[in-house]
Amino acid sequence: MKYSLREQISHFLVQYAVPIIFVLLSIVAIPLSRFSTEYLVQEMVARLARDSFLVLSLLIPIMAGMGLNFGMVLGAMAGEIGLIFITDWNVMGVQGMLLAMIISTPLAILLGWMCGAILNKAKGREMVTSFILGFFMNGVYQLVVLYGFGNIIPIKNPALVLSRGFGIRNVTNLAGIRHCLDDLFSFNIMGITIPAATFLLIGAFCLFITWFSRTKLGQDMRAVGQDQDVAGSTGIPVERTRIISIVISTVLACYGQIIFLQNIGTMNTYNSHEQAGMFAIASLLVGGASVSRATIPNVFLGVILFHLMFVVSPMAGKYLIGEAQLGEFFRVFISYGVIAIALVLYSWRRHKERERARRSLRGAE
Amino acid sequence: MEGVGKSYFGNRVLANVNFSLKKGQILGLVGENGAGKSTLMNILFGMPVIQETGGFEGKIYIDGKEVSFNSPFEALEAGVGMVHQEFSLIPGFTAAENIVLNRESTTYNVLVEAFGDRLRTLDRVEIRKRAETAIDTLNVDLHPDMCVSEMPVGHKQFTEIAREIDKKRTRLLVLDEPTAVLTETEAAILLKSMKKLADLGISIIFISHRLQEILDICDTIIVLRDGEVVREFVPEKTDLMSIASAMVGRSIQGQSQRTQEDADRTSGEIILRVENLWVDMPGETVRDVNLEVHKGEIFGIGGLAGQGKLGIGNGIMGLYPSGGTVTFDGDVVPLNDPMAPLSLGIAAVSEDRRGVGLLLEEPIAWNIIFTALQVQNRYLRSILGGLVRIRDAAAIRDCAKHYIQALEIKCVSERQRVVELSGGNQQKICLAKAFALDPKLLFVAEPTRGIDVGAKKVVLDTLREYNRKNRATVVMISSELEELRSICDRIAIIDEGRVAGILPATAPSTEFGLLMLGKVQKTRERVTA
Amino acid sequence: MGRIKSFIEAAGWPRIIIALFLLGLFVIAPFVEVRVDASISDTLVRFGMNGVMVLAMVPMVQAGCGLNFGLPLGIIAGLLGAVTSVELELTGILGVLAAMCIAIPIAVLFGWAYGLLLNRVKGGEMMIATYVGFSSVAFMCIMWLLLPYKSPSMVWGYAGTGLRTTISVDGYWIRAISDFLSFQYGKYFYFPTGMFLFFALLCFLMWLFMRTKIGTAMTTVGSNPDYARASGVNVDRMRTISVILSTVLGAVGIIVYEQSFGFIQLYMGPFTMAFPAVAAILIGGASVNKATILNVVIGTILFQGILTMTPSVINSIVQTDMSEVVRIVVSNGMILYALTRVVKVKSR
Amino acid sequence: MKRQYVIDALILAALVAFSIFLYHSGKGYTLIFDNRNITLGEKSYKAPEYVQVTLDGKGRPLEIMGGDRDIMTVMGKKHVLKVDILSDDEETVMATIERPFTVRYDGGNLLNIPAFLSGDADWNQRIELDIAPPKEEEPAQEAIPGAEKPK
Repeated sequence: MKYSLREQISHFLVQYAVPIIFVLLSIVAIPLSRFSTEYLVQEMVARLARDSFLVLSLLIPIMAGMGLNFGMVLGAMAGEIGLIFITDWNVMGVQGMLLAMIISTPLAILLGWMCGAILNKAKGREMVTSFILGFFMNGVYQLVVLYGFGNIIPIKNPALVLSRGFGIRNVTNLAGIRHCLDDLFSFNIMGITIPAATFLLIGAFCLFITWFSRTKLGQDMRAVGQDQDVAGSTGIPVERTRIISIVISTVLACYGQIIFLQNIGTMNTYNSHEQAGMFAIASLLVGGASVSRATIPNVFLGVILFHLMFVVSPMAGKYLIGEAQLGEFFRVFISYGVIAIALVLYSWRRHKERERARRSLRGAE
Repeated sequence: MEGVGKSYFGNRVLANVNFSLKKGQILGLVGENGAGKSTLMNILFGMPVIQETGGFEGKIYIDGKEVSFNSPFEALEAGVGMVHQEFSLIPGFTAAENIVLNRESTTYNVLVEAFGDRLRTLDRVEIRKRAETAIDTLNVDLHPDMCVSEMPVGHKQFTEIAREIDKKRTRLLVLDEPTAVLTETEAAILLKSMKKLADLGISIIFISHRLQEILDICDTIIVLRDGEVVREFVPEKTDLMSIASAMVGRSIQGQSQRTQEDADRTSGEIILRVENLWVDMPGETVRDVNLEVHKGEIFGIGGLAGQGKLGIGNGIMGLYPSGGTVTFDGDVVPLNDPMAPLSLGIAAVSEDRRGVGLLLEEPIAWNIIFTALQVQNRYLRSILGGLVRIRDAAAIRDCAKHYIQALEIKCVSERQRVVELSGGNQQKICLAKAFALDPKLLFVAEPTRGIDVGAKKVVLDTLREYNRKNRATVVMISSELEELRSICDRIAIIDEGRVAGILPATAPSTEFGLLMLGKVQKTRERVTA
Repeated sequence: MGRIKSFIEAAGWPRIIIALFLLGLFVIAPFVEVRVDASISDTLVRFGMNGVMVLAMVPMVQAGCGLNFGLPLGIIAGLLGAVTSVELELTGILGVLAAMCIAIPIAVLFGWAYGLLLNRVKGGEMMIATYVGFSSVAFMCIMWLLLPYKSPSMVWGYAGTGLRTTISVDGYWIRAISDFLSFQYGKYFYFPTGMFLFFALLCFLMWLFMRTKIGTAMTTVGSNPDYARASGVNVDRMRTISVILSTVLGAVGIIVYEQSFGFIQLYMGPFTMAFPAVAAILIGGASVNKATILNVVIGTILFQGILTMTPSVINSIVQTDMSEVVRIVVSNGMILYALTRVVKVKSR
Repeated sequence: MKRQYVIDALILAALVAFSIFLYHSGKGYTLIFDNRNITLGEKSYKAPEYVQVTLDGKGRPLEIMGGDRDIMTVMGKKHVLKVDILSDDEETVMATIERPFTVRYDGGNLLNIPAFLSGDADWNQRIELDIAPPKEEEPAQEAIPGAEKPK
């Protein structure tokens, strides 16, 4: 089917409304913030390395039609538990990071399986359920980390434990693995440090996703994502496929969180994971993805645009109105607003499509 | 391969159906809605609904071996393929991807060793090749890389059939009304492909309402009526008329229930006039309907499923987008506003009992009075000195009790939730809801669908009695012609969204049959012209 | 045995466990030197504070719009009313009434717009409501900084502009409703009669409303929108009314909460306030599409009871503050339970 | 199917082995180089005036005066220690001793340079580290105000 240029442009504008708004906002805000270009580029490179993996972990459930996986915080929690252990054992460097990944994988698989099973019970409202599940598991995580660690699960390193003798401190210092991956091999271009190892890992993962979508399992997931009943009637195990997609997402989110935290170097024991989910989802949506369709370019575009806004807005607010806090609130508003708008657009579009589908049933004449 | 033989003995919905089909032959299966075609096919295809409702009687043989499928997958294994009326396609996939869905060609990669076969890589080239082969077999013009969501409906149908062909085992193919959604040219292509398939040795069971098609391509034709095989034809030795009469023609004594009193009835002035009505109801499109209903009569609307008879009632009641002119008792009825016909005194009993007709989770009383409360502000009482009006619980209870008694609704109390009742009793509640409005005109759609024989009689008697006692006009819409003929004064037959003709109920059933199959006449006209 | 079983099935395991847990807490309390009378008084006060906000869930649930995670929208309207009332230096019952009078029109406006939005996204209400709530709170953070309020008791001292995070209503209308006919029994037991009367009044009005023609239509819309439409009900209008009602109750609810609590919490204060209200009504026996006033009363007592008792009792036993964790697990666990219950999917 | 299980088990085993390797090679140890006079059993060793300590031939060497000590964190147990004894003017290397060694204790290891130079087996001793709990520093990441768990 051929579309006129006009239609194509309007289609493009609708499809990429969110990224376009962000680009425009950035164009206004960057000069206001008075940041140097080098600083911003360096920040963006660092943040791209830090956040991309987390955002990528969201792609597979979208493929399987389960929407934005707010349950990725479960994976982040698993990763943090792994990090607590290696910090306690004082395993350092890349070895420490890999070890943290390995020991948190079974936990992530378990949590992912649970999450998938619960979401299968709440078909049609996966997102709100996984969202609440994230909060719920946060409670369980607190129970384990704040009361279990040092009590039931032995922790030797006193630097980790609260002064009362059990429970992990609010802030866990990850000095041992700080930047271990980023600095594995990195180089400078025009004064900008590029953490090549991290980018290699992210690149490998992108290849994995592309390859995965060409496997039988990937094909099944896309089928399940588009029409569960049809997929089921041809013999694809729908529920199992959905669970697998969530498990993969959870495990990847777990790795993503470990990569994220090795860059940060300190871990906000009880908050890091919640922000991980929220930032990742907002980034993906800013990149032009929707609840039902997301691609790898969406991820990178989204991370850059979202974080650009994030870095720039407080300073822009400060110089514009003399109130840094204003910019800070503005970016909070943006983060939530983007998710809200994306969800509204998605529901609305689905509504429209349903109507159109109905009309197409009208018969041949 | 020896002849595919199948015999099968059932009762109630299907009784003692026997037929056999040889390799490479096409069997035409015709019958009215509810004649048992779907049930028969469900049994053949091992649909779970058959097992859940207690299995079936009789035996099925394929290649001389007795088979009994517990699930559609077993049927597929045995080489029985089925193309349903509703498409089973993934919209975002291409034709090729849909054709090989869940039977994709894959190649080995090393990760399979660790994670199992689901991680095998898709072999796109091979998939395309298979799709092309299947499409070539069908001999249709269908591009394998075309996305299903962008296909015209005919191509979707071809994709479905191509999928069945691609299953190497398929030896018996069931096509359930494949031509209903196709244009003339597409249908012609499909028929040609079917012939070709038959030549390749695949047996086909072809279900259709377009009798000309059946006559054109089938080797044998079986007519089902009320769950029994009434006639078996060979196309060369028959014509449309005899098939049509076999389909609808219950023997003449079907009218014996009509009494002398019925014959003497005179109808009053016109109460409802429908002009150029169109209704956009999915699956039941009304294109251009003109009707006049007289005061005090029972007016029947019949026709095959999907021809638009249900759309008329729903359109006038404002439930689907519609246009045209509807005049009721001298007033023009505004369309697309459900409140308007209700406040003019038109009520309706919906064919979608559980979806539209009832509040399943609410008590009986509430179901009965709600519409009257909303439309006519009844069952309300003033409190706080007339400031607010709230529900009058006592009046509601009395009203509900009255109808429970009058319509013999079997229930524990008027507070029982409707979901707990049987289909027949639920239907009575729908009627009570309409009666509570005291309508001057009542639309009743498919009042006896899905309820048992005893309840059917009660429902029909109630309608008749209501018509006689209250001098209310009733428009009854039903797929069951005999039912219409037993209670209505005049019957309109709808075909392709238009009125094919209006006959008195006493007209012979073959005439109704011909009207229902009006499409056939047109086809023949075209052929002769 | 059969009756017990059917009772458990009707009430659902989580509710039974929560009720037994609360009962257990009250039984243990005296043994660990927690004063029962003080606890009961606390529970009652918190019940009164939160009741109205829980009641705000009822209309939307009944109209089939799901749980109102967008409650912060109503709360913001209430906050605007409260702040304006303080700005006008109104005190006592007059101050509270003024706050409500200002808040209600704002809430109606918000609710109307919010309702229009929700009508366009049928089926995805809950998630969107959550994020609409979140982003409106974030947006108001900007507004609290910019709005031209001047009262020295509310703005930041050093800058002279921008509202403070927490504003005390002491000296304006602290406990203006609560103290109406309230009484003190002994040292520890305080009974906020006024707040209860007010809550009871609202409950009665809600009860009444649900029995009017509109209320009946609303319930029907929630129960089966197609049936309602076929009976001449304007489905979208009913949904909008329910959202407006819910938002208005949210606004009134937060004012009741503040006058008892003594502080107006701005900025991120209302951010998560929807969750306890949602959890409370679910604990009270409501489902995602059915809720009664009885659910509200029972749920609020149970939930607030647990929130009051866990810190005091559990802390005395294990010498650790576990109330936070218990709260998170109980409230979110309850919401999760309700979401995974099988609800019939209505054909559209 | 059976084959897959075997392979899965093998992969699992490989992962476990790899973890053990990671644990050993990545575990961090605190080494305290102690350039002081020491008496071990019968023998006494005298600290040189000035030494340069290089571990595994990497990084900037530690320069330790007599009677002083310095601290270093290393990963893994096996290392090569190179000690250059420098002249007073801190320029001429008077002697170089290079020897592989294995870290003996978890936590703190007190490494006595004079004993090492003389080849005494007891040069690596255990030491209790007095690690002060770190200050509760603010994490470097941006926090969204109020993005905490629901109340």
